[in-house]
Amino acid sequence: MDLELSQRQVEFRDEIRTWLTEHHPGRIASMDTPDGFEAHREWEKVLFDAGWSVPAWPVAYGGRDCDLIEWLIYEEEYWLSGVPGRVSANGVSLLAPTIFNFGSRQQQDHFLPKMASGEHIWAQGWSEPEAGSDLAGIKTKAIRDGDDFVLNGQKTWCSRGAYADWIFCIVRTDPDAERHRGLTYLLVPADSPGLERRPINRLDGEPSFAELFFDDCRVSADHVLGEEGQGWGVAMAAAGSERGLSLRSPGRFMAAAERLTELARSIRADGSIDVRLRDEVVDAWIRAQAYRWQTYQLAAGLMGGDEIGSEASLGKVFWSELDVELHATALRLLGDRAEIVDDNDWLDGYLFALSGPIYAGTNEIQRNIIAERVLGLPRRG
Amino acid sequence: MDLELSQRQVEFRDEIRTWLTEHHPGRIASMDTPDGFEAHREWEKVLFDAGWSVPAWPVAYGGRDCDLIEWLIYEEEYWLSGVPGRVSANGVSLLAPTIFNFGSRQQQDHFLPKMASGEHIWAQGWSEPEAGSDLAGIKTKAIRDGDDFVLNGQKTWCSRGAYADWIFCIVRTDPDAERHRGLTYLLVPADSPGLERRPINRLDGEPSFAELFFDDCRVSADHVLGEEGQGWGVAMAAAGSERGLSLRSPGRFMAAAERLTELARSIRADGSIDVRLRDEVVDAWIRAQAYRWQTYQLAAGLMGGDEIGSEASLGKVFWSELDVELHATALRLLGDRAEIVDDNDWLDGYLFALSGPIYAGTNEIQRNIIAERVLGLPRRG
Amino acid sequence: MRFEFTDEHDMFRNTVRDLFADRCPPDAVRASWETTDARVPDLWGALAEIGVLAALAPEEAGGLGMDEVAFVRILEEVGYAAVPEPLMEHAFVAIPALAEARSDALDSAIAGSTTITIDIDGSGTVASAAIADAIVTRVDDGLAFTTQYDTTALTTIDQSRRLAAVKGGVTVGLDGADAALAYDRAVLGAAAQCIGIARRLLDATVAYVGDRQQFGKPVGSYQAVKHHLADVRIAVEFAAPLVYRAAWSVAHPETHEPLARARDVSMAKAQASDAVDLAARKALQCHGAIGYTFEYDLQLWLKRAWALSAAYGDARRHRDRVATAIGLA
Amino acid sequence: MRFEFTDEHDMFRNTVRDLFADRCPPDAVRASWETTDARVPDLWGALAEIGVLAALAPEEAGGLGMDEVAFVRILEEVGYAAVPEPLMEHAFVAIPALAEARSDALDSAIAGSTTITIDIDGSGTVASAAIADAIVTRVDDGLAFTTQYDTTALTTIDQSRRLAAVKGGVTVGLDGADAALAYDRAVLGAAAQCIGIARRLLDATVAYVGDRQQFGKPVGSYQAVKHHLADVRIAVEFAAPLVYRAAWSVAHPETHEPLARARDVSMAKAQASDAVDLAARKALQCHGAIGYTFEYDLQLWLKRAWALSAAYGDARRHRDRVATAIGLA
Repeated sequence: MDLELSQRQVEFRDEIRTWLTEHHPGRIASMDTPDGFEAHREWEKVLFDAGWSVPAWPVAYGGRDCDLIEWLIYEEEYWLSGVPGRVSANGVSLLAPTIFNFGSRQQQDHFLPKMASGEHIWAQGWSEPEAGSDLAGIKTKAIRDGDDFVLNGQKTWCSRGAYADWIFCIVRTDPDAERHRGLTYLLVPADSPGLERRPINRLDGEPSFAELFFDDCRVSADHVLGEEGQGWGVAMAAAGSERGLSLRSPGRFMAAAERLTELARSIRADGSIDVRLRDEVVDAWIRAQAYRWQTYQLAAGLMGGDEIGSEASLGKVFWSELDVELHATALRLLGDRAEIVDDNDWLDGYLFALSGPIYAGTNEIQRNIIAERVLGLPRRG
Repeated sequence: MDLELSQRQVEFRDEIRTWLTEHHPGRIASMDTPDGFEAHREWEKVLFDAGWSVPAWPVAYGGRDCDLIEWLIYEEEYWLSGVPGRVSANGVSLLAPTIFNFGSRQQQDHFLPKMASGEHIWAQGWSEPEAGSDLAGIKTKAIRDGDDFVLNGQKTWCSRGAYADWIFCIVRTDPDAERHRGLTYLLVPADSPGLERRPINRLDGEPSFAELFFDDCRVSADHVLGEEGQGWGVAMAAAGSERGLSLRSPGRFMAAAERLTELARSIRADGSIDVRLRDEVVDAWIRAQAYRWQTYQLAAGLMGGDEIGSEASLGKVFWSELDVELHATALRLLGDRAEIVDDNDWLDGYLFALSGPIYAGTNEIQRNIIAERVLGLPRRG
Repeated sequence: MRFEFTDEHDMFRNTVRDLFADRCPPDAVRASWETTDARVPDLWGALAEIGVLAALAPEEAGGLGMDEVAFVRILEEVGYAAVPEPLMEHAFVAIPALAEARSDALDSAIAGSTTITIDIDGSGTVASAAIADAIVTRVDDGLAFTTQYDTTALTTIDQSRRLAAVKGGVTVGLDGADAALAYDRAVLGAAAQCIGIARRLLDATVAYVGDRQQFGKPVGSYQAVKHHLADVRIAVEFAAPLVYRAAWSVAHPETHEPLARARDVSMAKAQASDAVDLAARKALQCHGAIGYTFEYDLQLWLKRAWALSAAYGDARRHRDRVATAIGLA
Repeated sequence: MRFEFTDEHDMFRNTVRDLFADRCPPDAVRASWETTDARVPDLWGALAEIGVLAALAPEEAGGLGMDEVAFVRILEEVGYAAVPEPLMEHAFVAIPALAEARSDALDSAIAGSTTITIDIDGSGTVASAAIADAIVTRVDDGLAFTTQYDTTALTTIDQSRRLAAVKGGVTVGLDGADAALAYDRAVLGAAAQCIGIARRLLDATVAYVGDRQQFGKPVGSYQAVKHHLADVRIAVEFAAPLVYRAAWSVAHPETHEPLARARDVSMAKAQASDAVDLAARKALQCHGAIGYTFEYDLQLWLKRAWALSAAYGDARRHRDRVATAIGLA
């Protein structure tokens, strides 16, 4: 047990901290607007050129070969600095681990550097209107025709889908197979003929998602990730990382808790903070710390050879509900100002947080997983 | 709509209020001790002699023919006065409505006056070790033999069962019938040969329940309530009243909320009440009021001919969870003193309250009922 | 003592419910978001016509002399339909204040030829200010009547609130109007709307989860979903009677001193705010992703829930008022 | 940075776990309730023998010089087994204080020939006072050592706490002992026990609901029960690392100022108290009536949960300490 940063880790932290301070681009437009999307892509390039876009990747693909602890330190510094969010998150967090695990050498060499540099921004095309948390219900068909697959069907809730360059999809290549069988993991260029994208506006009217309509859309069979028909297994490996470490690093919540604390301090300066709200702020701050230390413990296990399995569901429930409550507390602190949209990052953050208990498997499903696979309760009566 | 007491209601309220003040017996021992049980029986007699033990019953059986509103007023005054609790509650609240509905004239004439006067204190013998909330799983057998039934089996969680005079049971008179069929509602003298009672101690060591062991115990067939084999329907009618108005009148929670408020005021006098705890106190006080007014609304509906059905589950969840939280707040207010048992009515009340979300159908089952029968959600997927 | 609505209460409520269903469907609510000064077509006049605007005005002033108990059920319907007009402000707060002050402005308000909103704490941030002709404003310990003011629209999460910053204007005092009573009316009116919003969120969610399939079964057949919605049903069940009871207190000053009235009104708002907060949270969770979209109508009630739960004091603030009333603060 | 226990940590913990399973089963805990001055047979000596009592004493004083990180996992086992002996008070608080003060009483405490409890706030209400030989007591800003005192037993809900009112006695100062540190140690020790209690409540409940049938299915197959227990698992999962992290802070004064240490310790207790409260509530609800009885062992942990969740400051009080540390109070 050693809970101090090593000399090398301190140097690493100082390096990224200094770099972020010096290169902070200031506030840029929302990544859910056309201009903001491109501004965020620019920021990805700035990060990439300095070797800070994917520090945990091998040097050959633009990374720094950071270990998990360094990556956690990087994330803490990244979010605390207040630089823009990562428009590349879907690709880097969800797709990249799958490419590293299942991609051919050619696929790795082609896709990973372009993902790291922001040349390819990826969106996720898994959900369908009739298959939300239940991925095995996927119906979008991809029928082999020569060197291509021909896609027909519909995807929805495709984050960043309105402006992304590529989409990683799960499609049904064997229409006769049921449920988990006959699925294939396929990488689809967003400008493919026969693919129509229609933005879905979030509660606040911003197009955070898209629907995808495939109408005889041809995609090269070279873009299958893993084996044809093995899409379920390939996807589930990534679902593990979606629920686990890679998508929601503690740095994000530590930074949010810090900002919440600052908000409370600024209200205290007026002499009017309510003890009940102060208590909520402190609780959020403590829970962010709890998430941090649980993650460091998890990371040590992973570095020692443990695998992250159903335990990932514990973190998913914890961070997603912390995120909602943290932002709800901020809105209560803001009082009458909470409902006013202009320059209200907390309201924006609240709307974003509300999706946390829903996506990547609802928290109801996560609790089932915890009960059945972590605690060993009977599956079904 | 008229939310003021009428002149007659005011007079009624003043009459019971005055009587309770004048006849308050002071603190008597717990009804879960032998002496306390008899002291509570004495109190029942005092109430009965003044016509205040069962005011909602017909005059012929010792009541006053009160309507529902008068009964609610009576209950408010009863609990606010701080006189002892009702050792007769199981009989008066759960069994009596069943006797009025299903009992023969002879049964009514025999049992009701003795119940009203405290000569017969009743206990409930429904649950079995393998049938808690699932009454249809009852296994205790009662086989007809001449004018008697011969009982074999085991009952448990029999409240007041250690000292009661009579027990109202549900038994299986047709061993070949399954689940809800073949059950019979039977009244059993507690001193029947072949019936052994064994106290079950509550968390705090008091014998609040008993187990009953029937070993060829003979009970006269005259004591069947309703028809042989119709016990399920007879019992369910009473289960409705258990969940509904008769068992948990608002007066009880209003009185508890008043005492909680007094406790908080006494702490405030020290100048040290925590705003968070004050908030909990106020919330409990408001919820007691909400329960009160919802009950007055329900009562008006019942007096206008409505029936109380699955909606009773709404109240069961509400009062039982209010009761737990109200007492937990009191313990938090007491701070370091909370864990000390001596003269700590709040700790005693907390232990009692904890059983609320469990008995008379767990709150999980109540929520199923609300979802399926009140909201109309699909029974089972 | 009889906690029961009369048949007339029910008929009046049903008439208004039908009117809203007809004239103020979700599309009309959406349309109101497009501008800060458009009205829902034909609605205000129709409300005047069936006597809703005049309901609380005294009969001698041309009103119906109806009581608050009847009117809070109308305001539930305002919440249920997410009506983007200041009916509560106009008919439940402003008109009684104008009547108390024997204001000349009363007649046109009753007739519906004007629309009056309220600035109940004198903050200058006023709902529906741009579509209104006048504002009943808190000034010191009393109320005043403000016209010819300037507005700057504020973008709020619930755009049907049409919040605006108000400046300038011509202000005359409303002598005789009770500012504390006006505040309590606004709080009670918001509570009643919260109940209606919560009922709508619940109804919409029950319908959705009964239909939507996941893993081969209706979402509503899962126990977790059932329990979420049972909790909402319970919250509404026990908040609504407090709203009716508070309305009775407001309607009967002869038996309810201002402190008792404030206690009853604040109890209602505290529970109604908590109920609608829970309803919003559970409705979104049970809908899943679709509830999170702009195109789906659920958002109309979600945003209204967030706004009205906090407006005119959130649950915490009203528990504080109760604390004062019961000797704990 | 490596958040990982060593093999030695695990071995030591397992040795103690086995000892408790052997010498302190539920029957021994029950037996301790019968009197206020009996000991669990053979336990204290065995703890001395395997070095648990001496664990935190410096090596030059005959101790093992072990650190707090290792010892909080022992204290988790104390909670898991509901051990009714003042091991935390003696070995985790008193011995380090005696060592700091270079007290003559240290040797016999390490050897286990005495038992020392603590009165961390000088209140005079002391756990295990009747079975102890001495008390490390808060006096003004420092600590003192009290012997030959009188006790009056108090009946508490968790009778294995053996609380007593203490009067009189001979008191000598413990110069050099850090009273603030001793307080933080007691808080951390209580937090660690809360984690162990919560784990035991969860394990017992998972076992029960997997077995118990209702309506023809195991109770544990119902989604509502699953979600109750998943919530407990989550609470424990995220509270435990804060306990280990706080132990590290206590063990490393060179990098942790008293304010940072207090913050870390209070974070741990706040979350551990909340976790064990939740575990107790859900354990009882999922057991149903049987959990509510004296004869069934669950009550041993329920009562300990209630007592230790509040002892040495409840969650609210410790969030207040964190508020101070992060500039909010």
